[in-house]
Amino acid sequence: MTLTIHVQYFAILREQRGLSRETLSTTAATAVELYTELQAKHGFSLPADRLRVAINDEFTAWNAPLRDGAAVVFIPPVAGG
Amino acid sequence: MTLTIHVQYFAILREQRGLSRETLSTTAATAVELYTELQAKHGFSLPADRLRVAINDEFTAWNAPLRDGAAVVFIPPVAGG
Amino acid sequence: MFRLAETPIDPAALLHSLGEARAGACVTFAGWVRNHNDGRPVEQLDYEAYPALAVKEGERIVAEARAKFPVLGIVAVHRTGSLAIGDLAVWVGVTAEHRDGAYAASRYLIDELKARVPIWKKEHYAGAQPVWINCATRGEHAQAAPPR
Amino acid sequence: MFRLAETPIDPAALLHSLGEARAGACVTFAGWVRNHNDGRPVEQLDYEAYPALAVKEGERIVAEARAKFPVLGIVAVHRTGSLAIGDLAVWVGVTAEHRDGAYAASRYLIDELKARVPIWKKEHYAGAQPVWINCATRGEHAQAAPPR
Repeated sequence: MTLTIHVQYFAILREQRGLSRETLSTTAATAVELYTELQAKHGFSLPADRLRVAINDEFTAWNAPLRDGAAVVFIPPVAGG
Repeated sequence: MTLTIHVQYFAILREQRGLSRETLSTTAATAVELYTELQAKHGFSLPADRLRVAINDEFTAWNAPLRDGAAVVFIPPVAGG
Repeated sequence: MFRLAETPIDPAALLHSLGEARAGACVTFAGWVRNHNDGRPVEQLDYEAYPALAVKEGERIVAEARAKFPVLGIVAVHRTGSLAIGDLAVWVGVTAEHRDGAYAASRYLIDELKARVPIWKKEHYAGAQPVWINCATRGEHAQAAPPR
Repeated sequence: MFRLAETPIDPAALLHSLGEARAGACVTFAGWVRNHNDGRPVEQLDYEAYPALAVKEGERIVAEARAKFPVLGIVAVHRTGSLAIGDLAVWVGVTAEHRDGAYAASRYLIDELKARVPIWKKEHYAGAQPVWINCATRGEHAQAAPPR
């Protein structure tokens, strides 16, 4: 099944992707599958196990199923303060 | 031996004595003897074991010998902050 | 209250908002941009946040601190954007009746905020590539992508 | 630096004096006059110090904190005189490269200052005798002497 997903990029991922947000079609069933697909395509330096993921502005398990229209954010290691 | 001693009073001792400082003659050999003498005379409510003593603006042992001309301060329990 | 600030934080105003007659203790933490990090001279910092989730997570941490410690007021603010040396990056103020609660909550707040809120820091150095802190891979500093 | 202040403490000015480019963390403690103590409504406080020894002892505590913890700057000020509810009684500011040192030194300073510096506090209540705090004997509140 093909899903339409809205992805927003921050910090190092935004720079490595070269844009802040995009809407894409994917057959990935979970967030981790989607990251793997995008990492291969764009050469993101961080492996998935260094990231967290948010769906619809909440932290979410990597293996939670993606739903059509979801807003996905991959979260690099944070460094506030 | 009679010594001339300068005593300064603060806080509850100042109020119970009714003055801030006095110079007195005493035959007390140590600070604790002097306090015992003054407590009997002025009815200070605090026992010596609740106080500390300073001589010449430094904390001093209660049983250190008094010297002529010493400046003595009896220090009630502190309550800064 | 947790919020993000795109403009300089005013600690005096935040402190004022915390004042109340029951409070006996106020502990504040200010995180300033240092002129060095891990031995490297720092020239400037950029903070970038994921605003929707940063505010949710920050408010969750504030609620946790209120539940764990006897406090009266909590205000926490984190800057975003470009900051210079000496600029205030984060400010946390806690009031309580007694200092134990204020210190404990203050420490909890800054530790959790730094560990959990989606905010990222890019350090700029003299004569070297800027680095996204904590994002290095394979033992190297993480480099920003070249300009496109 | 430790000092006594007969007039209101200005935390903004003290904080400003602590600023330096190496510092990444600043922890401040403010002790405000609360409107109650041990369940009794407080109307006003008087702080009285033994100035010569208070400053010596305060400076000793500051030196101890510098020796024990990795800090950059320390400023501590204690008010004397009559204070109203909400007034600032004591302020301690510590800067350090990292927050661990700043928090630890801050806590050490306020704990030791309260325990050791010869400063006394007299609380005034509505419709009751004022009390010198910590000076009660035989299980009763210590009463001030009647007016002479």
